[in-house]
Amino acid sequence: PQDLAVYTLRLADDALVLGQRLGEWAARGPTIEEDVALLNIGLDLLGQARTLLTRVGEVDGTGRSEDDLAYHRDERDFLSCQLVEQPNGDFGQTMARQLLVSAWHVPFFAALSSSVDPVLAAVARKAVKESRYHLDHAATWVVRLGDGTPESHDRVQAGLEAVWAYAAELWEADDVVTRLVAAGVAPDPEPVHATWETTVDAVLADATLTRPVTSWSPSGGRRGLHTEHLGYLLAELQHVARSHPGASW
Amino acid sequence: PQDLAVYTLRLADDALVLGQRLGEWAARGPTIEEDVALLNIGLDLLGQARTLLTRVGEVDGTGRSEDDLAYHRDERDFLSCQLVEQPNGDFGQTMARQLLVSAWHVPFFAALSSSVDPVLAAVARKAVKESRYHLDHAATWVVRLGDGTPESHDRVQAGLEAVWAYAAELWEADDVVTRLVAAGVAPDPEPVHATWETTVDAVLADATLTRPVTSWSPSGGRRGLHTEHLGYLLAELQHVARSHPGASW
Amino acid sequence: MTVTEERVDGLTAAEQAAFDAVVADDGRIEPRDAMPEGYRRTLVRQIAQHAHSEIIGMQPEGNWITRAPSLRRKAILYAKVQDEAGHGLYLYSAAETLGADRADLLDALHAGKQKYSTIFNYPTLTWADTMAIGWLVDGAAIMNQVPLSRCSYGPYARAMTRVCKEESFHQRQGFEGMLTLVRGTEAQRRMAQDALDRFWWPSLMMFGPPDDASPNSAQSMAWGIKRFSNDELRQKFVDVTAPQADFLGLRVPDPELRWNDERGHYDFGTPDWDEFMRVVKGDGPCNRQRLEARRRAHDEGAWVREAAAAHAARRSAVARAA
Amino acid sequence: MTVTEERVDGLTAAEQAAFDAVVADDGRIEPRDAMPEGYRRTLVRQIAQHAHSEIIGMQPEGNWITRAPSLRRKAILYAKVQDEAGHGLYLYSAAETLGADRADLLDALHAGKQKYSTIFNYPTLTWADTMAIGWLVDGAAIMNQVPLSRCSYGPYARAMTRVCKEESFHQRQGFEGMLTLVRGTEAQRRMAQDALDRFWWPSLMMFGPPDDASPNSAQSMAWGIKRFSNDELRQKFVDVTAPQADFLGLRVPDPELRWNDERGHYDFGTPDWDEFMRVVKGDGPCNRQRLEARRRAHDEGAWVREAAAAHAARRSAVARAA
Repeated sequence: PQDLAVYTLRLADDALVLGQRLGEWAARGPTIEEDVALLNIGLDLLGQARTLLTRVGEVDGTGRSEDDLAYHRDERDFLSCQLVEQPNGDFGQTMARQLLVSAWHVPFFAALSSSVDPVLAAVARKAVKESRYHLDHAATWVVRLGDGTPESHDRVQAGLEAVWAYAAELWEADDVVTRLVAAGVAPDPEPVHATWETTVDAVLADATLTRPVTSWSPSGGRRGLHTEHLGYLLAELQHVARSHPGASW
Repeated sequence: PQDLAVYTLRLADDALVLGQRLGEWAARGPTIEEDVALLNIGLDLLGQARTLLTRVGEVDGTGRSEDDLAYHRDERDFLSCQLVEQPNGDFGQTMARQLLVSAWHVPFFAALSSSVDPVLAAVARKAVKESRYHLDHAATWVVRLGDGTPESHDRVQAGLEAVWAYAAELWEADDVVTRLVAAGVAPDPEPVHATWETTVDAVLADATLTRPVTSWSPSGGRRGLHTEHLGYLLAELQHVARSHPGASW
Repeated sequence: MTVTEERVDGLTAAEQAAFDAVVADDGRIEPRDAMPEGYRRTLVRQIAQHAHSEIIGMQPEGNWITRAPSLRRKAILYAKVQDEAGHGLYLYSAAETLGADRADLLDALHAGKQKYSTIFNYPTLTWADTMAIGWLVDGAAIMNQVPLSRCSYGPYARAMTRVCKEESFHQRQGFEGMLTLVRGTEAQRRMAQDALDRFWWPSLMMFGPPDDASPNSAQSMAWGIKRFSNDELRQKFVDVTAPQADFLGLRVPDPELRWNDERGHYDFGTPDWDEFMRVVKGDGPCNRQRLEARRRAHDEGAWVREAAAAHAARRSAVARAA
Repeated sequence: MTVTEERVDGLTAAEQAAFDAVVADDGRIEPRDAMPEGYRRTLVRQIAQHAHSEIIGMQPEGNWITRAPSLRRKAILYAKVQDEAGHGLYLYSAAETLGADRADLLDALHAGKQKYSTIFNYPTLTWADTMAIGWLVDGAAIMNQVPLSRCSYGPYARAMTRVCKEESFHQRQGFEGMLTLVRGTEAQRRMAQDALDRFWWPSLMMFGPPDDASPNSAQSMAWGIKRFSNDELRQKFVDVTAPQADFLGLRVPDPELRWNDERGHYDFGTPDWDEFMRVVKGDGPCNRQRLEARRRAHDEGAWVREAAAAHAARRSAVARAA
């Protein structure tokens, strides 16, 4: 159950943090349609986070609520991957980040749908549908921008370079993952990773973008080691809630 | 004493909020000399804020400490003018904002030095020296930028336009001010304002900048009505302190 | 060979008669129907202003999206702001049925040539402000818009039906959020009262100037666009909202507010119409900030829109060549 | 007429002898003195790296300036970060006495051609990290730099004297900040332990690779630049710091750490030199972020520096014409 709590919290925090980043786009999109789309994706992720956080409080025996977990944990207790906390940058960078995440989410949630854990399986069945839309949206934009104007090509390539290295954390398998894979709770990251590679390569090719090459593979999010960006995100997320201890909203 | 507490808090919050804004420049200045200068000015302001906040807690009878007042008041209880909470913008805008504030501080603190309140008078005697340096620094930069390149001229002009209207709050006189002027505690804002006009006009002329014209005079900071920028500043300022109620640092 | 017939306001006498008949009969004018030029212009201006209000209206609430104090409220706020963008889209589409172009309308907004509701020029300083906006501002909007769902121009009327349904949902959520605050801690209750204090009068101003200072209203009524006068709607809003404030245990910041048994309505004070005019003219607390934020989003998105256009052009050229 | 004399490393035999005599006598080489080219190059590289470390070192601590949890600590942090900028300035000046140019050195930093201390490529994730940096990183820096205040190059030695004085002040403030944390709440104590856990090994790496993998050290020692070997300094640091950790009631994250009575020193484990090499080569947790932030500050400041130069040129032209 401790493994399950940790694993579920990782998924929850990924969704919470990325949902928060997308919320920062409110009323700032390049078109009104994108104002709708970015909040829509953010809302899907927020919904996933809520279900998963609630589940964490049940599984780990603490009985903490979704709000306890979202608002009253400190940075070092957040288990999201570093990719999702990276700043939005421009629209191109946001779409590049979303492509890397959603190209993971689609095969990941598809595989998680047959988890022996009924709650994770149920979350995954809903999330896989949502993620397909997110992937389609991000891929469409990455292609449009990559194969758009010279400026947009350069911008989305730069955005991709800025976030690329962080993707490796998505398929990192530590002991928790290994044990849960063996138990049939978590999907094996390797085939999911293979699908990610195929999807991303196809989108980049269609977008006339170059796949970044890097020697660097940052890591640590799954153990609560983050980039310095997360602290500011949490200050904004948590300030009001922490200012009124015990209050209901 | 309630008037004195309110008046002192206004001065304290001006210094606290502007000091925080200057702190945002840490390691981001256009030269290393400016990294030193911006933090130096920020530190002077922070020092003023600390003395004044401590004084507020004595005068208002609550015994609140400088930290109680800085970290545990909400946005609507901050009495700083709206000018100081305006975002830094680029270096030109930061210098334009600083010019407007420091051109006020110099004659203001000079006049406040003869306040019948011994604490305000003592703070003012120290602050007037600091403010002369701040004014000299800001004026030098506004002139350099205004009379620099076409780009710098346009940028600092734009920065000036962005903050100009907010200056009017500096010489606003409500009942609190009027009563304290009558009591010899606060300086009459009018002669201070006249000096401000002379100083600023001279700097703008030297800088070949145009004095902005606006029909707008925003107001409210002295009653706790702020622009939407202050809330984010406070979230950052207060998040850690509020996360550890009762802790000492 | 066509005989040139005399036209008034763009219409032949027969067309004008047909138009008048539809309006008199409470029917719907549709995009392909002939309509007076003044009617078309009035509608474009009104619908655009309405659409702009939805778009600008995302800002004061969007301001709290990253700071909402519970995940449930955060989700509600995402959905609400998203709905506002959606309303903007329907409304620009409705304007386009009258021959307007969305890009032109946005340009007019950005240039300050077209207006949006004055209410969005007030800042949201606390979480309670977002709840007060749901309760009061969506409440006032519904009061304005329900009659518009019976307005004579079909596409606008239908857009209003949909918009009102969502807004009454938002209004209930806002009221429920206020209720949670007043039943919460002392700090929360104070926050709620403060929000009401600041948003009450601006909400009353949402219905526009008093009838005797609203010269275009009569024509709009004759055309079946407007169904009630500004003052009628304002009275209705006060009649509905004052008891809600009582229920919340909050004090409406109007010493003149009291039930008048004789009139069967609440009496209430006069909004500060000077303030209203200042805000209309651009000198409200947030006019500059809102327009600047809107322009910045538009300008920073230019390269994205250009890329999408270039990409679409290239792909359709490829498709044609194939 | 000048006779061309044979020069080795830029020096005549007489100059070399004079240089050697000063170094042997523990004297100071001054900017106008003749010095071997290798000596000059080594010093420029080392002083520049040191200056860059001060400048980049502003970032991890600057990261907490806006979030410091008390005003007293905030003031201390402003002053500390300001001191670091000041140290950078002295050090670039010291490098300029050797014929280097600050702008060129900054360009080399921005291009990734010159390094800065690996320690600054670790993130500051909590408030305690800034205190741990004061305690450990300034502590290690002093250990490195006190001997440099006796180094053979005068301007560098004098800069080090001033820098060390300020850094020992910072070190005491950092230790005192840690002490406040360990005497505080359980959450604060955990935060302090976590900071030590993360900063201990990177601090040991600040002294550079082990002596047997540090090929240039011998020459630097011969030139009187370096006074102690990397391993000697590392040992000294552990000997001083381990008891401080005990005093704080914190556990040093090294199972091999224990006092060795025979050696009169602490034994301790081996740092992860693979990690060290990765960080040196640019693949530490924050290398990209630090350089990118530094470049951004520089690039975004370009218009300001250009304006200052244009203004100075114009005013001096006016002065000349007058």
